[in-house]
Amino acid sequence: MNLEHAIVIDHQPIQGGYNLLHMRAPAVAPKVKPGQFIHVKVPHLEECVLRRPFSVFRADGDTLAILYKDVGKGTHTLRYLKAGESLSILGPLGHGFPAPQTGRYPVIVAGGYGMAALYLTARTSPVKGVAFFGGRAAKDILCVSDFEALGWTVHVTTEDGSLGRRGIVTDALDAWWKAEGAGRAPELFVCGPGGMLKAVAARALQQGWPAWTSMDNNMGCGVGACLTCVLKVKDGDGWTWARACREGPVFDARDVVWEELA
Amino acid sequence: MNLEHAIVIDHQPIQGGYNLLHMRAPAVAPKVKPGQFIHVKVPHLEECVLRRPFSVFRADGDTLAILYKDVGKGTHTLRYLKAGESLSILGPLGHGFPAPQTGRYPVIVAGGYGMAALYLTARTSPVKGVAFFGGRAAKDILCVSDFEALGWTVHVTTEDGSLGRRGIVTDALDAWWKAEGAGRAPELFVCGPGGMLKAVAARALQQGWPAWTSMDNNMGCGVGACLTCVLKVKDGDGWTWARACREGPVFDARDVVWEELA
Amino acid sequence: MNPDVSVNIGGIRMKNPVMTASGTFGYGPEYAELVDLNQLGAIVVKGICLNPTKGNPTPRTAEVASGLLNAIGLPGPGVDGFVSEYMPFLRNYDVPVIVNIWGKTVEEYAEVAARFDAVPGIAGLEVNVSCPNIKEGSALFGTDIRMFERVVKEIRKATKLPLMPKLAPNVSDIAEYARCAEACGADAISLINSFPAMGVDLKTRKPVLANKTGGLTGPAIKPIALRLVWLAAKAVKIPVVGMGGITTAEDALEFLMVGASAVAVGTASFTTPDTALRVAQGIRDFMAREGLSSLSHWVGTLKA
Amino acid sequence: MNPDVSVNIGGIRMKNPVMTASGTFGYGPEYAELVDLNQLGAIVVKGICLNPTKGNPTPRTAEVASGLLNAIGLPGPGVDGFVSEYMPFLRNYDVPVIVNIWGKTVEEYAEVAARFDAVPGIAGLEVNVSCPNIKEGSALFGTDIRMFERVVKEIRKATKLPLMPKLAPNVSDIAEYARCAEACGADAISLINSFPAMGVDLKTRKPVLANKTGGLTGPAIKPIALRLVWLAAKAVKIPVVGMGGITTAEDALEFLMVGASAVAVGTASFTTPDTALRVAQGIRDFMAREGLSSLSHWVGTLKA
Ligand SMILES: Cc1cc2nc3c(=O)[nH]c(=O)nc-3n(C[C@H](O)[C@H](O)[C@H](O)COP(=O)(O)OP(=O)(O)OC[C@H]3O[C@@H](n4cnc5c(N)ncnc54)[C@H](O)[C@@H]3O)c2cc1C
Ligand SMILES: Cc1cc2nc3c(=O)[nH]c(=O)nc-3n(C[C@H](O)[C@H](O)[C@H](O)COP(=O)(O)OP(=O)(O)OC[C@H]3O[C@@H](n4cnc5c(N)ncnc54)[C@H](O)[C@@H]3O)c2cc1C
Ligand SMILES: Cc1cc2nc3c(=O)[nH]c(=O)nc-3n(C[C@H](O)[C@H](O)[C@H](O)COP(=O)(O)O)c2cc1C
Ligand SMILES: Cc1cc2nc3c(=O)[nH]c(=O)nc-3n(C[C@H](O)[C@H](O)[C@H](O)COP(=O)(O)O)c2cc1C
Ligand code: FES
Ligand code: FES
Repeated sequence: MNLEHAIVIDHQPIQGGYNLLHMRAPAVAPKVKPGQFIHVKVPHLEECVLRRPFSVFRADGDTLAILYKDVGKGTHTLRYLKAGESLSILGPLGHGFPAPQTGRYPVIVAGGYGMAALYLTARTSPVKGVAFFGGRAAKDILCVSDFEALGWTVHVTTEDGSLGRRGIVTDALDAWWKAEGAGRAPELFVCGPGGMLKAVAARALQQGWPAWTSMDNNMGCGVGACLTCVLKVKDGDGWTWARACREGPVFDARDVVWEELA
Repeated sequence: MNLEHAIVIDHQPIQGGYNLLHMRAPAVAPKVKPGQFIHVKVPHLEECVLRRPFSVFRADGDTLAILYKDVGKGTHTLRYLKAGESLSILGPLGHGFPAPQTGRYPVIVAGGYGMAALYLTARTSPVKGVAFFGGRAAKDILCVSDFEALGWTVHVTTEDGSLGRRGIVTDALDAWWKAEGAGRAPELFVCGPGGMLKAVAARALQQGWPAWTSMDNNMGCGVGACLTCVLKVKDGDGWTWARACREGPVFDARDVVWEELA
Repeated sequence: MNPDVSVNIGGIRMKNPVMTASGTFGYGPEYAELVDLNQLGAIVVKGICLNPTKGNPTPRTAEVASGLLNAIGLPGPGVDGFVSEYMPFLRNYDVPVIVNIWGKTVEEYAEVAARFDAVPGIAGLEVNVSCPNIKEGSALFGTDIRMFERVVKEIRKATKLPLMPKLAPNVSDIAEYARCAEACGADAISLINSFPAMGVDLKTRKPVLANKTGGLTGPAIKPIALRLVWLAAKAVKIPVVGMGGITTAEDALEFLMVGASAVAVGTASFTTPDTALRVAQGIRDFMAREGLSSLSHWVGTLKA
Repeated sequence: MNPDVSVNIGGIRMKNPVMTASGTFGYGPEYAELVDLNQLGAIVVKGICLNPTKGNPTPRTAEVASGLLNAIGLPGPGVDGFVSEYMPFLRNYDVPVIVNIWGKTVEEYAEVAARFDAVPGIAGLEVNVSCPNIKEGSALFGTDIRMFERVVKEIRKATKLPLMPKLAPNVSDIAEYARCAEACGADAISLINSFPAMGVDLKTRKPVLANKTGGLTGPAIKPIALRLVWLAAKAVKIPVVGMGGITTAEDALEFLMVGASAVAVGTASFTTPDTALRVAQGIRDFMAREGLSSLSHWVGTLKA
């Protein structure tokens, strides 16, 4: 965990409101593990006291990249950042995805920036697995070629049918399981909107598949001090709070109290 | 007085921390009179509730320009503005310099951005007069060629002697008066730092010269509503407040209660 | 749909719920070139006391994070000066004029109120109680419940105009003041006034304001104001006018949702002179979008 | 010149005047990878009461203009949990550990204080009085002067540790509370706690915090805090710890100039984890530049 001034190497709009921000971060980048995030102080946004958390998309040597969507004040202002400018980042933070278990077949399920957040898992996985990407429309589907270049199979689902299969991601997952899953022991790596996490976790729990879900709660400090980001996890017969920034963001799907999530 | 979104045409650093910001402002620009100012909402400075006042340097048709120095948060952030971007301006504001009186010889005395603030007075004056510019060093002396192009004579004084005569602007004014002033009935137009205003006003009052001084107080609203910008002016035997933004910024030197100024 | 955004604030009928906040809009003429005064819900003028006053020395304002500090010190033309200088102008407009009044003693408050009672064209009185009672030592009208009660009662006796005490925010129990105003016969209450605060300068080693302390206004105080307006609105049946940092229609809609029946725009008029009109239009747009035919379907609908 | 920035806050000796504000720095380990704890003036840990608590439901924080709203609700491990989980870690450092304590009744406060009295390695107690007394109805320890007096007196009896009540900011007369703390035997006071405030969401029509209201912190409250610290410091002889929006060394120097003997950095640690260290270094640099050999030559030097 380091605090450093990263230097922007490249910053480009991609598609569907997403931007790819590539930076030199020699203290942080080499330490990044799959599923971890960085906490970014958006430059020129003096009236905002909080950093913004973003999953690391790529980390190569001294550099790392995030893929972020313009959704509000912070991400909107971030877009103005130009190559050569610096930004304060804190990271790598949190417990990310564990290394895929040997003997299991890695299955990635992702929506939104989850496709970026799971890239390092795919890249470091010894087994080339299968990835299910879901979104509203073609423009929401990211990183397909990146995953394919790693030798992974990518199944795309869009709600409007503009890319891949029409429907939602769990349809594709279910279909795959029926058609090709037999005999495989999947291990799930999931990052996406709350509804997707819930639906996938429900299947995993029912089938007894190991599943790792990234719980991207709103964050304050990002390091475990403020207790903003907590979610309920099982604790014996009861529950206790876990900090998404510290114990998570990735949790074993069996531990999460899913009923309590909005 | 209009509120409008001006569009930046050109924005360049000049010298000594000064920047020239040229904008298209079809509602405001055509109305500008010499010595008036605009009140600028600095873009991307959400935590600042106040506008920043700047004298109009040039106004030509639908466009106007300000010449401003980077001295603090607002002016620093203003520098980031690029051609094509828009900024909210309010203006023209205040009572500027009156038209030079016929039969009098116009004399301009200026320091800092005062050199820009007096350009329109020089341009609209029927008589080509003489201008005294003072500053710490060569880099603080602006607009000399602009004034010369209008046919005005410019006398430069710098404290370090790096341009023109070494000394302060009143030395040059005094010398000129001794050498060439005889027989002329000067009328003074003054804009610059407080000390310069005071020193020039003192001479004018003593000699009985008409003198117009631009009193650039800190401002809130810029339109006369908040009563931030007030200064003491003579009122019979006593004094009353005048608003620099409304009754000023230009005042008859005889009206100002000079002793009260810091 | 053309939503009905008119409101009646204790007898003051407003075309829309957005007024100007006292002291941030002069007496009307200052902004008239930029803002169509007829489109305002109401104009609340700068505080007026009995006789002309000069206010504080300068510096009177200073910018701070997301806000403004001010200690203008209530300069003004006094009752007669105001009536002769500004009322002829204001009577040309079809907009309620609310006079913000203050005094240095209970008696002065009552006298000012009585004098305005007789002036045609005045829609109501807002009472600024954020000033000290010079006669009774350090007691502040706005933060001492007995002083507050006395001054509101005496003003109530002195005028038949709609009466709107403006609560000071620096009290522990705002509901107590709201209820007291209601019990004393106030027709509405407004809040919040600027929050007592301070800035200092490391170079001069002096306060940034000549008056040493001043009032904080602007977006910085919005969360404080929202809570106080919510608590006050829950405590009384008379209408509440909410203010404190309102800059956008969304801000205003928040104040209305927590229970304000109308709002005032203050510091934001300095930032952008036509803020009050844009806020009013934004409220209309929002209501149309949400299918709300009348403002009363939105006011106080917070689920809490 | 090597300026002396050490201070003694009611018996707590600090290498420099910059501590962490309770609730914004966890219990120490959270930031230990990023911040050399030995370089802090003191660590003030998150509020501790007798037994483990879970705190409020989520959402617990929301960002607002130049500030943060929070209603964490004081989750924590309780006295025993804190002592066993965190004290072994904290004892490895050469930095005063100040425990922020709270309770639901006067008796609980006193008991918590008594328990810590016996724990080695604790430099002092800060008392958070911004919570309601569940036993005596709605009375709040921090905004009812009699409750405040009782709780400070009882804690004083229960402990010999340096005692620092933390004043609630939402009172009309802060000097009254400062003097009361001093009279009850407090060794220092700290202020300000977060300011009661609120945010609401137009889409959900609900408060943004699950707890409905919360506390406002960060640069937005700095001007309010500066005034209260100035007034409190003028009212008492015991040292005052100032906080509220401190983000830079300049901010801290302002608090010291108005009379604080030390300061705490809160919300700014979230923005930039090493803020407290940068503030301490900036104070040293300033003193060297200004030729101030000791902090006492700066504290309380405001010309006002
Ligand atoms: C562990 C983690 C990893 C993330 N990775 C990515 C990523 O790789 N790419 C990407 O585009 N987004 C990612 N997000 C979401 C991203 O943090 C938000 O989109 C961003 O904070 C929005 O900030 P804003 O100022 O633009 O929005 P605003 O809505 O103006 O923000 C207001 C506040 O809400 C918080 N907030 C708003 N939306 C979210 C959200 N979805 N999650 C958490 N906090 C939120 C902000 O941080 C801020 O504090 C991640 C979130 C978490 C928790
Ligand atoms: C009528 C008038 C005309 C002006 N014309 C020019 C011009 O043509 N070119 C130019 O460079 N400057 C001009 N100034 C000064 C200019 O307004 C300030 O330099 C600018 O406001 C500084 O803002 P800041 O945020 O960078 O500084 P900060 O110091 O961060 O500002 C803090 C606050 O102080 C105010 N302030 C700071 N310095 C001044 C100042 N010298 N005068 C008034 N207010 C100040 C700011 O407006 C702001 O409210 C003029 C001022 C006035 C009143
Ligand atoms: C410069 C200035 C002058 C003010 N003068 C008065 C006044 O004369 N009487 C009064 O009751 N309130 C006065 N106020 C307070 C405002 O009416 C309003 O209550 C406060 O500014 C909060 O609203 P805002 O945050 O939208 O500005 C003044 C505020 C400012 C900024
Ligand atoms: C998330 C959060 C949690 C806090 N928890 C506590 C607490 O447990 N006890 C306490 O006395 N103050 C608590 N505070 C208040 C701070 O200690 C401090 O008084 C306040 O934040 C003002 O300082 P700041 O503006 O620098 O943040 C908390 C503040 C925040 C932001
Ligand atoms: S974000 Fe602060 S504890 Fe997780
Ligand atoms: S700046 Fe507001 S009255 Fe002049």
